[in-house]
Amino acid sequence: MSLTKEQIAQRIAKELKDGYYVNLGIGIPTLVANYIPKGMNVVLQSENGLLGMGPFPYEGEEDADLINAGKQTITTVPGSAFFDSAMSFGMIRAGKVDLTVLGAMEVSEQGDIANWKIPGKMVKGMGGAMDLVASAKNIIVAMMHTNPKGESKLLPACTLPLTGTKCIKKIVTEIAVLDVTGNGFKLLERAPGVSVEEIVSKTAGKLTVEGEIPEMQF
Amino acid sequence: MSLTKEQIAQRIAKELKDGYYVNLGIGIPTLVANYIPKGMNVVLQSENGLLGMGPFPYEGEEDADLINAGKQTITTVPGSAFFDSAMSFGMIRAGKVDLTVLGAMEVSEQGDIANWKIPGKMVKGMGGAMDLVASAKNIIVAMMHTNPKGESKLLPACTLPLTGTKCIKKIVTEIAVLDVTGNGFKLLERAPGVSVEEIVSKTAGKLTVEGEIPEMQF
Amino acid sequence: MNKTYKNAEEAVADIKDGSVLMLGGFGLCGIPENCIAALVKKGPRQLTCISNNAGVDDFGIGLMLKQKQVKKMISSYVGENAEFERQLLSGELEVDLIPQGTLAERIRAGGAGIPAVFTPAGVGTEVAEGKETRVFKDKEYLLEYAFDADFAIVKAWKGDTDGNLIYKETARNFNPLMAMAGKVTIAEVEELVAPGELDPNQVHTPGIYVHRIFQGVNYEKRIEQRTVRKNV
Amino acid sequence: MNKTYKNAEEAVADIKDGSVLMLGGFGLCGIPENCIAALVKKGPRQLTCISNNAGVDDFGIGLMLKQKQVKKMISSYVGENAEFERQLLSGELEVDLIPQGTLAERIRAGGAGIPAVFTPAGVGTEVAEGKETRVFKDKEYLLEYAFDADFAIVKAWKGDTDGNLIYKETARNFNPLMAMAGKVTIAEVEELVAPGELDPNQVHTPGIYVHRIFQGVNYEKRIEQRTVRKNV
Repeated sequence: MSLTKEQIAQRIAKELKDGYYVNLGIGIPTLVANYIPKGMNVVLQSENGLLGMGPFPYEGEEDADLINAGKQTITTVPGSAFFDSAMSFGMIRAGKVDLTVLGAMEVSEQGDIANWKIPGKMVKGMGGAMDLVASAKNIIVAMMHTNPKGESKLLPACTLPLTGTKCIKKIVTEIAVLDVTGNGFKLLERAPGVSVEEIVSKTAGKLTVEGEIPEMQF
Repeated sequence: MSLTKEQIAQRIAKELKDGYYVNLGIGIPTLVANYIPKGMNVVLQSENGLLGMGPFPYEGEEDADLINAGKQTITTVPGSAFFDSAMSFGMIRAGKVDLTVLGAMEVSEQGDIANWKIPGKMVKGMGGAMDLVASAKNIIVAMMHTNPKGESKLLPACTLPLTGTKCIKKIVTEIAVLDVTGNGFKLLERAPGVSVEEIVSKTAGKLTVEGEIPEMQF
Repeated sequence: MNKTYKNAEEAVADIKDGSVLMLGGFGLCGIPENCIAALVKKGPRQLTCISNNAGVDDFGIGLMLKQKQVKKMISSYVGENAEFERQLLSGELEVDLIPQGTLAERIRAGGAGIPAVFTPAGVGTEVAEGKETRVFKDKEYLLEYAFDADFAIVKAWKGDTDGNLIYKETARNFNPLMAMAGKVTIAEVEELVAPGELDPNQVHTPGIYVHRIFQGVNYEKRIEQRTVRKNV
Repeated sequence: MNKTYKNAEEAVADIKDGSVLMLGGFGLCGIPENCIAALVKKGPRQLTCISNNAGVDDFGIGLMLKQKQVKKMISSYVGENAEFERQLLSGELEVDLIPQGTLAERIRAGGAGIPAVFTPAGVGTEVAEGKETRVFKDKEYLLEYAFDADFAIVKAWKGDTDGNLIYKETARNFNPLMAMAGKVTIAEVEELVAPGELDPNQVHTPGIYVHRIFQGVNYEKRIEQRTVRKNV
């Protein structure tokens, strides 16, 4: 059975480690914050200038001066710090952020990612995505395995304009967890009840399946 | 009669304008702060990270965390701000400082300056001098007209290792005020009682003397 | 040295057709609301606006777009604005999209007297087209040039009449960088105080960068995405 | 995530012979006194020290020089130190003198993931020898490379156990830049507090840059040039 978006986030949360500084993109990645294990100290970076992002504010406590990179009202946690956009991307560029989670339209078997532009459609801009993928040492993509037309989003090569090249290390979709290796995608885990055959059929890029593929544990 | 060091500083202070941000080097330049006209708002920048430098502290009020670029204990004035060394030299480099006053061992008729190194002697380092001369739009050199051996410090070309090239616009010595033009030094004023002949004899670089040269006014 | 202006109208009075502006803010957070309103009223056209975003249809830079005052936007993300899309598709508006971190660094470079820096964002993408690349320690980078502007227009929380500024929370964003990079920097603040009232240790933008300052009025501070959790 | 260390000895315990260190401070102002004392006690040698100055004979980095722990100094000004001069003239010590603003910018670049920048300082001087130059808008610049370090050792006024730092007055200087640029950053603070006790709006160095932090003891804070005016 395919994972829900919440379950994808929950699975990604298992990659967190104590002391990690993490940047979560808009969409499914944002949900990862809800599954940080109790007692684990994970600090969320918001690239508009905050370390130590907390949950949404209670009704009536929204502060227009306190938003995240998705322009949502948020709160801070004890030990937070504000800074300007140059310092924010400086820490991203210098590899100080331990884990970056973002969405994608396509990922290639080389680890290239496309997630900012669809030819013929209004271009909204790349925001901070190109900076993140160009510098982060540890990037997990959270996305659906196929697009709304049912076509695989894990491709031999991206067809859409690239956001970055050879940068994605791991992908979590509603049916699988995969690494991106020097030799294409490698299947690590499958969603409970989802067959290896289904994953193979929905993966257009080169996919390695070695031995027994375990079901994801939550 | 030659000017005292205090009088050189006093003459340079006449170049100040209301609202100027000014960086004063070590030595005679530091004394300029004592002659800022009453009611004129001049903000002193200290390149170790302060805008709004005040006078020395009263005895017993020295603060080890509050020094100027000469490592002297100082105070602040209302409206001051502290910042790091990158921002400090950023504002210098971006031309935000209106006037820089510094000492020199030699100045050439091209506006080159040498003030950091004497071959054969211990090299102490250039500190911030090279940054200042490379970027300041308005630099005045405060120095003696001749060295202790009586040799002119205003030369056709510097003999010592350079601090910067084609950057000095004005020189105030104990006997003269001179501009550095595209055509060598130009005599503007002479110290009270000092003859044009004396200045000419003590200036080794090309010197233009046009018309009556007035005495400095204090 | 009088940097204090009465209001936004006075502070932007000499902004002319064809000026290059930087406008602080991220989304609608920390934007110079008063100056934007004054620019809409005054009406200079053919403006180039360097700003991370382009506002929404009826707020922020969107108000200037609606009046067709903007010739070119230099931004990282412009997705919240239908009028923007219309003008872009019709060819009335140019847009230069720049990765957000590169945009920040290019503005910071302009404010720090650094003409160009090398950054990795966009290598191997269309952003790299036509740009000089260089490899340092086995990684490829793009040569990116500094930005400056005729006027940098920023919004701060508190300021003093010497131009020292303190920003609040994430309303800081691009504001301190742009303040450094303006040939003329105009700051609007929620609270304008006398020199000495701000702690010099806490100043984010030293006054040397600010040429004009005034206390703004009637801040709306519109929230783009109001997200809350239920009261327990 | 435990960044808190008991003391300087513990914090510098893995600094080995041949390490590249950055040490914060300007003159003797804002130097990591506790860590320097611990390094003198522990005794690693063949160190490369990036620091604006080299201390004085009996304080600051001068203490490490006296013990011949330093192979190379990278500084802008080293004039306050007779032992330094002796070792330099005898060839025991290397020194790389760098304009102060370029030094600051190269460290900041290292901490911001920028591999190289163009700066004007030193053009036409011996500092430019062997360096790539380029003209931007009719002005010549030098290509300067980023610095990083195995360990950046900084001193702050206040810090929290998450590593957030606030510096005091001109003791800030190179400290925040070096904090950004260390592969491992060690911060000693005068007062160590719990997360939440520092105003997040006033933090100078966000905790992400700091790997180890401890509350220092017995700060001497020696004054290099005690200058005063007479009490009226």
